[in-house]
Amino acid sequence: MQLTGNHVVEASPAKVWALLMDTDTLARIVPGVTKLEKIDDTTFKSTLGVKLGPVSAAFNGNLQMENVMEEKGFTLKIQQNSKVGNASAAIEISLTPLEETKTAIAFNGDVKLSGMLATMGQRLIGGVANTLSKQFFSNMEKELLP
Amino acid sequence: MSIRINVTVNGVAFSHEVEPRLLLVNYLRDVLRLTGTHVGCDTSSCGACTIHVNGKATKSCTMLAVQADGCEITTIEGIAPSDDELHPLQEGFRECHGLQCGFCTPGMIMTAADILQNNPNPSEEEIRVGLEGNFCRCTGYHNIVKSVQYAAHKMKEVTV
Amino acid sequence: MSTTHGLIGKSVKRVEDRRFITGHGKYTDDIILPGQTYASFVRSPYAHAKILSVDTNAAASMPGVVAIFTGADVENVNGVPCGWQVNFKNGHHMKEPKHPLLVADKAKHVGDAIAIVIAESQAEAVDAAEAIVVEYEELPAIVDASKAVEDGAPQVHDSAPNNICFDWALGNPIEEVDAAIAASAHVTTLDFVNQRLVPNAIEPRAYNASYDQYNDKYTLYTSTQNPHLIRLLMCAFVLGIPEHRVRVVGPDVGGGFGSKIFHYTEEALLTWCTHKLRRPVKWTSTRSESFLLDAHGRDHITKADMGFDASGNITALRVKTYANLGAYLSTFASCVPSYLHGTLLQGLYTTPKINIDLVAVFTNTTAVDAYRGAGRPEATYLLERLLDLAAHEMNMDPAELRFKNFIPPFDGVTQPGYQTQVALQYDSGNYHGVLEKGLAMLGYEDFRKAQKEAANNGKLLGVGFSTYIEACGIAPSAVVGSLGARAGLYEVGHVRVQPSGKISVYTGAHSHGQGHETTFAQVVADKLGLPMEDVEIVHGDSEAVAFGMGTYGSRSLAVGGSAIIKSLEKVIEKGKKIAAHKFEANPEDVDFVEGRFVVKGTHHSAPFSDIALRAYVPHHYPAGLEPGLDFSSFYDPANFTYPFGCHIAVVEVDKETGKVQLTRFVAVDDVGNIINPMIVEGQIHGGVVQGVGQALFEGAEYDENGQLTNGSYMDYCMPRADDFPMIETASQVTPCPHNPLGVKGAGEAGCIGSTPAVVNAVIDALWSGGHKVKDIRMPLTSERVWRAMQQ
Amino acid sequence: MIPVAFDYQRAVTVDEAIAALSSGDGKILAGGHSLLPAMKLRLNQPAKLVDISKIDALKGIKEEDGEIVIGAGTTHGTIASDDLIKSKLPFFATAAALIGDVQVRNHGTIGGSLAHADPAADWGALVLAADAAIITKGSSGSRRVAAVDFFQGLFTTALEDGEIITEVRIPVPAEGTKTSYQKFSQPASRFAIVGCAIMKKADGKINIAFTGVGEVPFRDSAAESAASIEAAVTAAAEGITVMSDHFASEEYRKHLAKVYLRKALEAVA
Repeated sequence: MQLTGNHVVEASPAKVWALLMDTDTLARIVPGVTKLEKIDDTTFKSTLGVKLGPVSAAFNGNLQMENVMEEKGFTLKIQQNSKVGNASAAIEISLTPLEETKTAIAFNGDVKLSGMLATMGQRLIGGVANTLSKQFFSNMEKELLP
Repeated sequence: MSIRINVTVNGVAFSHEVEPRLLLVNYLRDVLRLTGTHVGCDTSSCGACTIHVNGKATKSCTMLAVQADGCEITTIEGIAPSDDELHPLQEGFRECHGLQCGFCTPGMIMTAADILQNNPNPSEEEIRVGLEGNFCRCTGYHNIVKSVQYAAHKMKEVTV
Repeated sequence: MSTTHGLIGKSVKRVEDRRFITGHGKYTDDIILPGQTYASFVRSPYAHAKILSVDTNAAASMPGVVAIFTGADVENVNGVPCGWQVNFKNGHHMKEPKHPLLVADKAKHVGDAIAIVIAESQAEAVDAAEAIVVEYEELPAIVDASKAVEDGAPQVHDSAPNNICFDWALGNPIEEVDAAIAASAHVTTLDFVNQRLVPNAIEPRAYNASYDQYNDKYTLYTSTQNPHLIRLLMCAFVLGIPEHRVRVVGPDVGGGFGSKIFHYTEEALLTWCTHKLRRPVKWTSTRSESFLLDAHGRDHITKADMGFDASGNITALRVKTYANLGAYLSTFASCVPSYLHGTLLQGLYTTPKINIDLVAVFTNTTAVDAYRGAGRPEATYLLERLLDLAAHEMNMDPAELRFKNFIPPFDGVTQPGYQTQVALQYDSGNYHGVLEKGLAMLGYEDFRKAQKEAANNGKLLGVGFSTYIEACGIAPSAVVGSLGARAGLYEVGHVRVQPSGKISVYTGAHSHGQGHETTFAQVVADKLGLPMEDVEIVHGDSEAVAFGMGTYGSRSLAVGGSAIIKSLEKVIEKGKKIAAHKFEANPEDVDFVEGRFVVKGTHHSAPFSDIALRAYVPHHYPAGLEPGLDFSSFYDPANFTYPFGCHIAVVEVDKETGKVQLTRFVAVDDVGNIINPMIVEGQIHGGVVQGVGQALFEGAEYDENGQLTNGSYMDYCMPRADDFPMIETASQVTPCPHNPLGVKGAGEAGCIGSTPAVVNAVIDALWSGGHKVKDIRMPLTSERVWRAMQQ
Repeated sequence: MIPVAFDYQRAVTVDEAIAALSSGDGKILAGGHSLLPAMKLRLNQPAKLVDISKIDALKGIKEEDGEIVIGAGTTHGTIASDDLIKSKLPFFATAAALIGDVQVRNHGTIGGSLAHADPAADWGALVLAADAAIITKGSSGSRRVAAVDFFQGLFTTALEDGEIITEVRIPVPAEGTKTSYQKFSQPASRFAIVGCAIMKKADGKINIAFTGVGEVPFRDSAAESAASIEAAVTAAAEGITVMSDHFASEEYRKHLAKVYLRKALEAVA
């Protein structure tokens, strides 16, 4: 499934970038993260709990950043496994400065589900992705509040 | 953790310790060995597991055995008035060739009994809509509808 | 009910019903054996993935776990075999990659089994299976058969380059067909998909295997359509167990529709496990697993061209098809798109030139095999869609176009059978008859008037036709052998007359809804002039029935029934000898009339029961006369049988939403002689609804990663009671000239004829509203129909 | 299929249920028709179920203080055949009869459905169109949440952890009020692809609500304020994120929303 979106936050690219590069903050803003452990500069081990409607599942896996371009963007590779199926994604995230204190964050990528998640989740996957990305940005905005 | 339940099934009282996760259908099939109630799916869609709980058609795969505590249950094995007689629906299904492989049949009969209980005079359309929660892959439903019509007619005769 | 005569042709109520309507049927999952254990599987969530590791440690120590086996444990066990060999055009054998009982290295479709957990209870087995950790490396998957053959596509099996299992052609030389198409006044071309279906018998597959070590004896209860065939395949080809050590029982089986013909890995694996564990092992598929594992049906991508001369006579048919076989070669997968499909492309028409070019392809999807109709629905769909579309394009009446092209009537007795361009010789047929009858039942002229009126009022009504033929009664062993079948396709009928004159009949056919216990008893009782109550039909147990080939391809009565007739004839012949001895007459002077042995021209006669008793009390027998009245026969048919018919659908299409409502369905079927009209009608009803299911509701949807995205009843749309009107059926009888009952088979007819009729009706409705649409992809969901109207 | 093992506690009163929920990872079991299938597929693995299906106080339909009060534990089947509902809120009866099948309607409850908040469930559109309030209760007492504030996102409601729905309260419609519920069903699950609920008040003001269309059931204020049926249809479902699946793409779903709005408007015209 294609995941595309755009969001404007009230912060400079530098501030947004710093936030995205900070493990502790990231752990707070990525929806459902219960554990995020930095393995190296670009790799994290993660545990997520997703609770949404019929599904309540624990995911384990990796988050990895590729093509990192300071304050401009990166590709986020996600591999998350659970008992009811796995999710993987490659999402390009790019930051564009709008004004001094505004940044447009665009994301574009592909999400793949497997197993029971793929079988049972097809009607909901779009909505779930939307909901999770909304939560992500709303959490980010909370972090950015002075 | 096990929980004691008391249920009446086909007029007989039972008392068992069951795990909370035990589905009612598995209680009936595996504990009481009433295997006429079948499992055809895992999404509460096909209706093969339909029984009556306190007189109402119920998908027994979507109810825990612990939820049935204190309930009156009727299964296909207990719907006829006696061992030597048939319920008008059972008779209807045989007379009208309302079954082929027989796997969906118990659920069909139990659902149809609920339909007729609430509407002794159903139209063809009402029967068809009433059976929307029961799948049959063999009969094309044509003769099932006729079987229910047969039973409706028969039950009216009996009450008159 | 003690009718003794004229049982043939009577709608006798079914004798098997009593156990089913009271909840006392005995299906495999109903059986619990002493010491029972339960199995659960770890299955690949990926369509294509390397298995890097399988960690069973945590699971092994969980409560109730008896054993865990993985692919490594069965590496030296054979895979399940394919029963039909098809060769490449160049003569090479088709590719037959191993279908292992558990995969060790690479998963090739979602649901491929990685490990089996056996535990004391089902819940414990499921809990432990969930605790097994498998590490995968996901590989790119291929789903689409026409893309799978392209260079660079992901490879399902290393041994099958470009994912090709085999390529194959049949019919007239392609140059001749190309030339005939090129010379045609009109060519109708259709690019279409005959989509993949999930069989969905309501009883999920179930197996219970046990081993008695003290007698070295296995028993396998299996939800199968053919217990003997499973025993043969499993013993001889997979496990290497002597067949006499294995009893296979197919008890009551909750529908098959083809999906329970095949030898599945779980049957062999459970049998292997029970030997290891010395305890019975049971597994019942969940519906979610059924969606991923039960062999699917259809899945063809086709381009077809049909040429016509200026007056509408068909000049040629050219077909190019990619058949998706899924990840593994299932038991009969290879013959379905080839010999059960290509050979039916003559249809009912005199088409002089036909060629089919087929490529059978592996993909990372569930295996595809015979599903009600098996190849013949695909052929019928192709022909009947082309015919109706051609009629629209040439502005001709679709019924007229068919009449113009029908093969003239022939009875196969005084007139020869009809030799097609695609290998078969039809036995007997009267194709005009069924269409005439169908048109009369429909009230064709009135319908066309109503349709016009409706169109003027902004309503879209449509009628669709389908005149089909199928090849049933599978089949002459010599013929199928020459086409690559690895088994004979005869049937066994054993008649045991008990001393009291009661009859036990053992048939190798298996009933899973078809009503053999009734129909076969009718045949036997009628032939012997006995009440039906005196006859029992035994089937489904390899220990009781000497041998058998099972039920599929609408063959039970045509082949299995004929085998019983052969044995009954032997019984009567022997009975005459015994009667002759009793009356001191010549055997040639004894007749068997209405259940009595009669000495011609005398008043001497004895009822069947008297002779039966004498057969077992052989006092004062002459030399050479053996006691007993017990005969077995193998019947190998002389030809396939060829049922045919005419199906007509009437639909209303909602202009605003595209929703299709089937308002009428007329089915006129000619299945030869009819033993029990009630049962035949029931078969037609069920088949029609299944076929309409394909047209309007059903279809497996895979995403590009090989995930089945509608693998549950919440998304895979099953036909339901309120989707249908009453079905209007009628029959025509053109007896089969080459089997003793004159029967042709009725199990698949409904499913073969109905699908194109409904699609044609929707297309017709759209044309009536000015939407000149060639094709809408099945199933015809509301959105697809609505989109077609937006163009 | 077998759920993961869990603890089970049956509550006989609402307070008992709330107390049971306050400890541990508990979920409420009402009719069970949303939760149990997910648990059987192991998509959901709660540690504890609190069974509220035997709480009599949650059942029944009555008129009280100018409101129709539907207990959260009332089944769809009861609502479909209730005389008060049929006379005062006929579209509730229509909608209830279209949920699931006979067996599901015998057990599934309005409260369970609302709490689950499936974006394609029927009740969302109904409670929105009827200006209903959802009454919840938790350890800190009762709350009255207007339907428009109840649905907050995909499967997300104003219900807080430890709270249960006790009642749905609908102002008794004035004489002359007309209602309609028009549904286009997903053919397999028979959930709504589009469900359009309309309440036309005696003064002519129209409430329009949709379910199945977006990620959340919603009141369509643009359509409500339109001057004509035509204008309402044109405005309907514009500017919202429309769902898409293999039964109905975004474009087709939006089209259906308009078609079904027209049907509903014509029904109350």
